[in-house]
Amino acid sequence: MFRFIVRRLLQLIPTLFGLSILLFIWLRRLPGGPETAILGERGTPEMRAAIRRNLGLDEPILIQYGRFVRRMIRLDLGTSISTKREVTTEFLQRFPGTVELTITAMVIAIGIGIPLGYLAARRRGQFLDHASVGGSLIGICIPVFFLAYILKAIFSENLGWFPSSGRQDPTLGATRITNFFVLDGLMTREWDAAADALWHLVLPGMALASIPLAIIVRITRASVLEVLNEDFVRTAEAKGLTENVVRRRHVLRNAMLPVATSIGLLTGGLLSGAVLTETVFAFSGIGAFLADSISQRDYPVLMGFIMIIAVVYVLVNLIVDLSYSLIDPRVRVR
Amino acid sequence: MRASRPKVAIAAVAAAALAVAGCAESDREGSSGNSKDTLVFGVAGDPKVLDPSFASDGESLRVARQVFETLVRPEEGGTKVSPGLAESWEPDAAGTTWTFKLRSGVKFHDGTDFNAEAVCVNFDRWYNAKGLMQSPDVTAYWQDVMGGFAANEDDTLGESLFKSCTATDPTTVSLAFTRVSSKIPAALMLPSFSIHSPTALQAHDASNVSGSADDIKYPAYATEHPTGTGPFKFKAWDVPNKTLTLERNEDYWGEKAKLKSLIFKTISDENARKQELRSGGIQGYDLVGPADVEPLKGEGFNVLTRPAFNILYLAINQKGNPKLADLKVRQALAHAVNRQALVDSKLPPGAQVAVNFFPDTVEGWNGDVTKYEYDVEKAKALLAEAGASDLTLRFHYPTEVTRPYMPNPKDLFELVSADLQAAGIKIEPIPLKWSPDYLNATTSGDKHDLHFLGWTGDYGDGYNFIGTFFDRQKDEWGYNNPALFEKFKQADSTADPAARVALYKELNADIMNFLPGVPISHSPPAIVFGKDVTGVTASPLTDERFATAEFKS
Amino acid sequence: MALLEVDDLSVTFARRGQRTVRAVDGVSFSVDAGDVVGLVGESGCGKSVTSLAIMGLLPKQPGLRVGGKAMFDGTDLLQLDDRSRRDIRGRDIAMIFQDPLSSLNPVVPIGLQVTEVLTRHRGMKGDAAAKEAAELLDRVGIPDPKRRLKEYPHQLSGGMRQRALIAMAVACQPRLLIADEPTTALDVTIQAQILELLKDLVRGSGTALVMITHDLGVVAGMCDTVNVLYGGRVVETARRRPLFREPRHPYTVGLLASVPRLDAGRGERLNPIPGSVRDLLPWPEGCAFAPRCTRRVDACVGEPPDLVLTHDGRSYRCINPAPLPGIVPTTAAASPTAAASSIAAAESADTADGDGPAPVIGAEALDAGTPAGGPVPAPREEEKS
Amino acid sequence: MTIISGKKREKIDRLAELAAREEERGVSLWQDAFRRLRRNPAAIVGAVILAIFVLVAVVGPFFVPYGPTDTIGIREGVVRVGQGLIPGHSAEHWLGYDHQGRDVFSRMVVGARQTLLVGVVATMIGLAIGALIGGVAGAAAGLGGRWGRWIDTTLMRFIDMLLALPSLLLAVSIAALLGPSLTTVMIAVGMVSVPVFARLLRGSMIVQSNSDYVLAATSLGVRKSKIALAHVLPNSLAPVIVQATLTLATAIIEAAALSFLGLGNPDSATPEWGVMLADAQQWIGIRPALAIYPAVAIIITALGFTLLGEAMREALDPKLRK
Repeated sequence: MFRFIVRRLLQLIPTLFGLSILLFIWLRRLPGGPETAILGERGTPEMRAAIRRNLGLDEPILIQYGRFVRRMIRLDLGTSISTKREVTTEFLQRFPGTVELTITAMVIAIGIGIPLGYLAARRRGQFLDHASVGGSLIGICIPVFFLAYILKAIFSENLGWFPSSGRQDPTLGATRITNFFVLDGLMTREWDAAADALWHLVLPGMALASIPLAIIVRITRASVLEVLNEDFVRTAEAKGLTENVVRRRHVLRNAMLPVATSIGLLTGGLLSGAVLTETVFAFSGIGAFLADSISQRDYPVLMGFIMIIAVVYVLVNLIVDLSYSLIDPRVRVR
Repeated sequence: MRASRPKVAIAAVAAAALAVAGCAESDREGSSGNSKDTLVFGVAGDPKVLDPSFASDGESLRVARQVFETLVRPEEGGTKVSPGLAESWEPDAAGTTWTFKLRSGVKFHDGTDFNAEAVCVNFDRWYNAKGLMQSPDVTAYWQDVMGGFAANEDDTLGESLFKSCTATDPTTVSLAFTRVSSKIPAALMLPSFSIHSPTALQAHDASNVSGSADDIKYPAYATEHPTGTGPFKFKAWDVPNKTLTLERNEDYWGEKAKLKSLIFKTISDENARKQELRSGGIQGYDLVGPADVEPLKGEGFNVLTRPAFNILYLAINQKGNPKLADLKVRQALAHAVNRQALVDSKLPPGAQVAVNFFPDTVEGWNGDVTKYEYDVEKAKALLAEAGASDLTLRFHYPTEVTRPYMPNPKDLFELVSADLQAAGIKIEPIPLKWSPDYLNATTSGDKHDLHFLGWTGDYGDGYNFIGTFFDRQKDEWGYNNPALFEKFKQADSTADPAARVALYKELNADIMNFLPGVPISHSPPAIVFGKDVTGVTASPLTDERFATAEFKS
Repeated sequence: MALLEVDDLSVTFARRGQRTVRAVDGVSFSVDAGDVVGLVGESGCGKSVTSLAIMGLLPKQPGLRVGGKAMFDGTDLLQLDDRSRRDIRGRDIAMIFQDPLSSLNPVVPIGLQVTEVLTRHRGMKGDAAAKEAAELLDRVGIPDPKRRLKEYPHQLSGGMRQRALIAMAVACQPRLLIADEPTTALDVTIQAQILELLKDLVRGSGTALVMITHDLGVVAGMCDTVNVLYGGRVVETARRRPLFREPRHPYTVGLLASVPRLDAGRGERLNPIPGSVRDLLPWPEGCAFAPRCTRRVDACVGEPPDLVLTHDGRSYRCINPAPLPGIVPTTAAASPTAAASSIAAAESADTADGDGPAPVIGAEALDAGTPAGGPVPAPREEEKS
Repeated sequence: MTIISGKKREKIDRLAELAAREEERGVSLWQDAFRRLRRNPAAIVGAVILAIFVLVAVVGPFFVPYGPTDTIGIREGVVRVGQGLIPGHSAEHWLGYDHQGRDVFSRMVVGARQTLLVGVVATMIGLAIGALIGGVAGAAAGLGGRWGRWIDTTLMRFIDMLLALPSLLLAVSIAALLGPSLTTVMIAVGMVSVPVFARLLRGSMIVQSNSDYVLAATSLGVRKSKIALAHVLPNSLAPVIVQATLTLATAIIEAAALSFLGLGNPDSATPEWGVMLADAQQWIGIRPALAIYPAVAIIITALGFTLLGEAMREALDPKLRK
């Protein structure tokens, strides 16, 4: 088990190295540099030249890369060109938002998806089944940003049930510790702040959850259908066990295996959705910030963030693998 | 065993959380809640830095305008130079030394007295900038206005316009300049010339822009301790929540702010801002889409329209295509574009077709210049004369950007190119991302024939418009017109305002004859406030003062 | 009074688009307490479906129709609601399935899979249940039961798994045990052990056993009464010995003949039944076996043959049965496998004490094919081997 | 490998069974699958939707009442977004004008063609590149040997890197690299699906090369490379084709997302639903319909592809068949 983890983490190193090279080349290929982004209309060619020189963008790419690597080894990701703040700071300020959002989305997706998928399978061919399958299809096919707009228009603009943007009501002046607003609220016992933060998570969470929800419903349904045909379920029935026990212990526990896999994949993939959702809901996370940074040519931020994301992605999958070996005794990580 | 392992994990986490909870302390004093003395205002982007000396982006300046004050400031709702921290000012005979009489009894937020000394400390700080602080990335506006430093570290920098600052007595300061310039005193209204508290600058060593060339780090002052004399004090910048909180400066020298606290909340998406206003999360926002003005008014929101203090033009690059060097062709282009239709259909109410390269609110505007009415036939004829009937032009336009003078570039492009095609000109559309791709492509090199660009005035002087565009050879236009350039120099160095204005009139006439590009429109940007918010006056320079804002009961 | 009395049980699957399948078509048989009854036939003849129907375990699906009666001491299992069915299952009627691996839940420890029955039906919890489970495993001959409880199915050998399954089945001393091909998936050597185990379990405990199999060896080794199924109907019912000695229905004859014989001369070749179960005639249109039947006469086709009762109370469903006395091999010697012979041995052992007094032959008893007549001396071939 | 391939693997196993089946009984897998498809209502619905969509896309543009770039509404002065005026549907403009005074109906029809184009080309790109990488890796792995394994691992590491980047971010980067244009959208969207195809093909090829008939061929002394091309590749294609159908749906949606981020095809002469939807967001206050038309169109089309794709997967999947 331990050796497995270590090996996986070691595998990370070459990946990151390769990734950094790819990124570096790509970034430097981008047309235009940060200088214009910084100066806007007012920049004169001279000013731009000066900035390029300052940023060392006129040096040969190898030297630039060398400098980058030296910093990476010191675990220093440099500072953002546009905000002049440490990239790590920027990350720590924005990542928690995305994490909260992702968790919310997954909670919604799993909380609704698995029961729904199970019922659909149990009531195969009946209304609920068709409804949930159809619904999930649409969930996959509806553009996230459009869904987000609709949700806002209905629940925020018209009904006014939920706030339409941001992570928390600024007038609360809540205390920041970890930048996980909900957690902070609990830790500082600012219950209203925590509640408000949660409240702000609902709509974006729903929007972001649409695709994973759809997929989880489908996978759960499929795998439950498969398990229901298994002999051991028949055995369980033959034992006269209560429906409840049969469902929990014999059907779901087995049906969850493929679902667990997909959940891992989805969590990793959610970041893409986050880019859109965060933009629509003016939600401060890394998704939208990354998109900006690309247009701003904020090289350090892009390099740093994408590297970190890659690490996180691998870690998520590692965790999934481990949890997988927890659910399924036949899988033993070596 | 197996089943219980996850439970254990959860328990552990919970325990940890509680442990932390034990030591974590709420550091907020009685939260104001959503009471009627807090205004949350939606803005399009995070401010980049809180020290306006280093800022060039609108959002940073918006904050600076509430926290800091300048020697002279634009009159409320206008562009004329009016008293700020200085009650009066006058140039000497030569027009190179200006003496300012300062307001007395003014204190900075940190309690330091404001006086002539303080002013000089500030100017000297900018003038004596060293190292990275000379990077155009850091002090863009100073370089734009003054052109250089005491000791230039980069040969591309020129001689500084600013020479010295002398405090004759606590309330009298005189600034000496190396030459006469149209920029003085108007340019001193720019927030970048805000006066900071010397003690605070000292305490947080504000001038220490550290780090290596390729990762500049701002000093703490610029991100956490901006200290000015303005009606609002900086309270907190909550980056993770994209909000910046200011609170009332209780011992402001003038009339105190009506709001207890003012919060700027970043919502980059235009629709998102609108939706948030409707759902009550914010009580106002800037950069209202032209299409939203009427609906929002209809719903009873206070939509303020700023006097149009900008220009949108169609630039023509004479280097790009030799044919464009031919005046007839340029005239043909001017005649081919139906500017009236564009203004009517695309721009908010109050927008006008431009006849000069600056709006008539600026002195020196000239109504009596060659105008080019919409006339497709004439355009065709001119093209034929110039033997350019089969003209193909590369038309650059920016994507996903909204400028105060240019609501939806893509839409405008589609209209204009349709017009040009109607006149028999072939168009090769080249859409680029506004920043940096578009700006790079259009302001350097010669790969561009036509493109949109515009300008919002920094202060109420014509030179800030036409000077910026035409006073020297630029890749944007790709022409060389020594006579014109000479005239600009002359105007810039004319001390007597009246005489200068007269020159501006001539310049406008010349420009419209020479027709380096086609001025299209001046459009009034809108800013909206909640139904019960009053007291704010829209400013052509986007210098809105929230101090006067209040909720009417 | 029979413990289980299946009367004209029929199961049909109607699917949209396709013609309805009659998986079981009027099966009738009965099982007395402590009796061992065999359901024999080629795969696809409806053996398993019959058992599942009785247990109410047929996968719920639209178009499934179950007719007839299955009286389990007085109550019709087919009419029961879900709850009371669950109460009976595992407590009064238990079942053992064919493939022990797939029949055990891979992600639940053996222990839990045993204790859950105890908890459900005997309300045992925690240590008590664990202790009982261990004893059960011990009883079905699983060494070191304590450790096994914690293990997962994939850690056990095939035989161990089947034993575990049996342990679960007998956990509540059910009165009826249905074993659906319990040995098919196992090695020959293991087969014998499992059969022995089953015998031991049912003997004495008074548990009746319904043995579903296609292996005549197993039948010969265990069953008191045999029901031969074809095309979803019982085509012949008889006590074990008469059936083997003089099968009447051509299908039974075929079955027996198709078993290889040790004493057959080298030149002699096996004579399998021509065709396959697939090509059968729907019963209403005549004898389902007719298409494959060697003794077919024109009358076979047209209407279904009625059940014929013979003097000694056996019954078959044929209008042109095999003549008496038929030259019939007995499986015991015939079946070449070690298992079979061991069975033969075992059988000769228990035939001595016979089958107890034959019950009065009532009409329905006859119909159900409960035979009369005492034990029959073991066939000659047996002594030979 | 990380769990990424876990999901793939099960796909792969199924493919193995499926190919094996094909080997044992001569009946073509495809005929068989097609027969099952015809019986599946979902497949029918999907097919019908797509048929209509393709028909509109191909012939529609020849019959549209107005040019897609013709700004009638503005010439006639009826469209004035400045005053919030965008007239809705009328007798001559069935779906009304858009913010540029163009006939929405005409643009929707012409848009169908563009959308189809984007979807198909993007998928092709993803398929081509992905199949190339995956094919080479798979073949290499199949050939085995130190070099084979080396090639395989390097290629897969590369794919892993691509996977580590959030797909949309990848697209955004590419778009930023090439500047907004129709081609950019196609390439960007295509690239996103490269890793999927690569893994899929590689995985199935590896299973194939371990399957009995390949062993048989090897034992008969057929050259490995020949096997890879003649047997393994063809038999590995089934899931790839299914995936392609599904990708068509996501491609259309991804394209819309790119447009929303302002990286869509900016050329108004060739309207594409994604762009129309993104543009419409701005006028949603005045005329929601402008957003709803393209949105619904996108959803329905994507639905069509997904339905058909899923149906095909089921039809080709021995495991789901029972």
